[in-house]
Amino acid sequence: MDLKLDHHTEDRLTIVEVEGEIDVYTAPRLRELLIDLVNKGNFHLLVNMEKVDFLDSTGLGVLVGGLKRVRAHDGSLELVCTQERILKIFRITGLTKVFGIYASVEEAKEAHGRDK
Amino acid sequence: MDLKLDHHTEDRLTIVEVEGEIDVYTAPRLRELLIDLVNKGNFHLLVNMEKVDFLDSTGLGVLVGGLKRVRAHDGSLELVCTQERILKIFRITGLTKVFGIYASVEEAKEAHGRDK
Amino acid sequence: MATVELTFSALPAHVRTARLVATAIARRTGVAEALLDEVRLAVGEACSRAVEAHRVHCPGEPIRIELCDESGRFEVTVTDSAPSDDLDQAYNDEEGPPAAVNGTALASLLPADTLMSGFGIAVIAALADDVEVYPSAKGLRIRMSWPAAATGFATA
Amino acid sequence: MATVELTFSALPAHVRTARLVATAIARRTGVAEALLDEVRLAVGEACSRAVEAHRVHCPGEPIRIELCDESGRFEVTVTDSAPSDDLDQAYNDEEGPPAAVNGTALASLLPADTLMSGFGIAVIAALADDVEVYPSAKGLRIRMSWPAAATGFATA
Ligand SMILES: Nc1ncnc2c1ncn2[C@@H]1O[C@H](COP(=O)(O)OP(=O)(O)O)[C@@H](O)[C@H]1O
Ligand SMILES: Nc1ncnc2c1ncn2[C@@H]1O[C@H](COP(=O)(O)OP(=O)(O)O)[C@@H](O)[C@H]1O
Repeated sequence: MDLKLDHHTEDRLTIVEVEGEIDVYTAPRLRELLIDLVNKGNFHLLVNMEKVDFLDSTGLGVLVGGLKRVRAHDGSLELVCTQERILKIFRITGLTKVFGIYASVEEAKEAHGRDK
Repeated sequence: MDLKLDHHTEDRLTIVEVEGEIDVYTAPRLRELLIDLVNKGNFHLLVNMEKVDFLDSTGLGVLVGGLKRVRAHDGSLELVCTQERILKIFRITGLTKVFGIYASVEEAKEAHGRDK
Repeated sequence: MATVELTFSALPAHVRTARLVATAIARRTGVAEALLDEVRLAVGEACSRAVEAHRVHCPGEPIRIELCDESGRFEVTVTDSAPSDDLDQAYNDEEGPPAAVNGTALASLLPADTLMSGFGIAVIAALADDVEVYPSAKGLRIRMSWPAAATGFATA
Repeated sequence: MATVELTFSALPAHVRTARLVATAIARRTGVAEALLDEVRLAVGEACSRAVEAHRVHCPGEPIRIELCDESGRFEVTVTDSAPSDDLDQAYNDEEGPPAAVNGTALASLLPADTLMSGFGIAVIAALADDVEVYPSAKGLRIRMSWPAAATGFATA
């Protein structure tokens, strides 16, 4: 139930794997990671939410914060998520319109490839 | 985590299958069952504790109460238990000396057969 | 008549405890399984909001959450002690409250990273079956409720 | 400094809530996995005892449990409001306290089915790393503690 974070870069796209609960308790760690990635010049981020059990508005805040940071560098922050309980939170808050949300890492990579 | 109770009689021995947590909340149901069995003339009881996740002193009280009832009819109340966390509670309270405790239903049935 | 009351200091870890308790009691009270996720999230939002507000304004004060079942409803009340005026102030220090949600323009309207309180309330409003918010000079009280089994706690 | 406090009415179901909270917080506070079973059982015993005592003497009064981490220990205090004298009285009404545990003679010494309070205290004493019992005219307070991680709650 704690947060596990992992990331790797494939062809200019940095995939961030998130597992566990993103809430007021763990969100600071995700924020640090996103800031760190951007500071190191990774401006195209794909956050895989498939193993996220719980997401609250603090977690949303961190994702939005990350989005703002990469946009300042003409970058992107997109999500992989098919879980209804998590999608619901993006829908409630209107954030489905703000984030690109894909059904799988592959789908996101393809879309990203086309954009380049 | 709630309590599931089941029982059947094989050759004068009534086997009570208990699953879940025996605590202050659920113990009354086990007590009722034991009283009911004794009232219906089942004086040799074997309580299978292998699927019990949690046992507290209220649960011990119910088992001791059952033992007193069957003894009033020259009966027996014995237990099947191999779980260390449950055995520990019998040990702490000195009740390992009060109850016959077996490693399996088969072992208990054999011992019971010899006693007859 | 609150049958369970939890008081905790303003630490993020305790929000998890509050979620855990609320979900467990909701289940026991007979709230439908399908609604338990909503209870967990809404209660978490209300408590996170309270913790963030306390950390800014009164880190030493405890936050209170009351849980009760009353005539077939599971009711949760979260009470904080952070003055509401200051909370508005905190918004102004950032980039204004994220009230209007309109598409891609949103991101720029949002407060930096933290204090998603406006979102929190939106989430609660969307998830709780019934919500009432009572702002006062002494703090905010959020009362939420969901349908539960008529018998509730008393069932043994 | 209690960092979490739970107050609940004298219902058996709430003992489960108390166990759940104590175990969750013990885990978070860094109590060793091997000790969590003991925390769950000891806290459950203390709360069951309090619930039984309240049901006999003061069913309307709430029971309080405080959980805190202080200098590397996880400490739990359960406070009831049932007068201790009456509790002795309750024993006398049954078959005397089950204090002496000596083999097969035990069963006949035990109170009928309920009020295994003497056992409860024995279990707590055996399981908690450190226990103190404070009887008073106003009720009983049981304080138990276990070793925890030095950093405790504050770690994020
Ligand atoms: N609905 C509930 N209300 C209060 N306590 C509960 C509830 N469900 C479980 N518990 C308690 O929490 C502890 C852990 O139970 P567990 O079976 O692990 O719960 P879960 O169903 O969440 O996995 C147990 O001691 C149990 O009695
Ligand atoms: N140690 C803890 N302290 C407080 N809350 C916890 C703790 N562990 C889990 N929780 C919270 O309880 C809820 C259920 O968590 P879960 O992962 O099901 O716990 P468990 O490990 O008992 O299965 C989650 O919202 C989680 O944040």
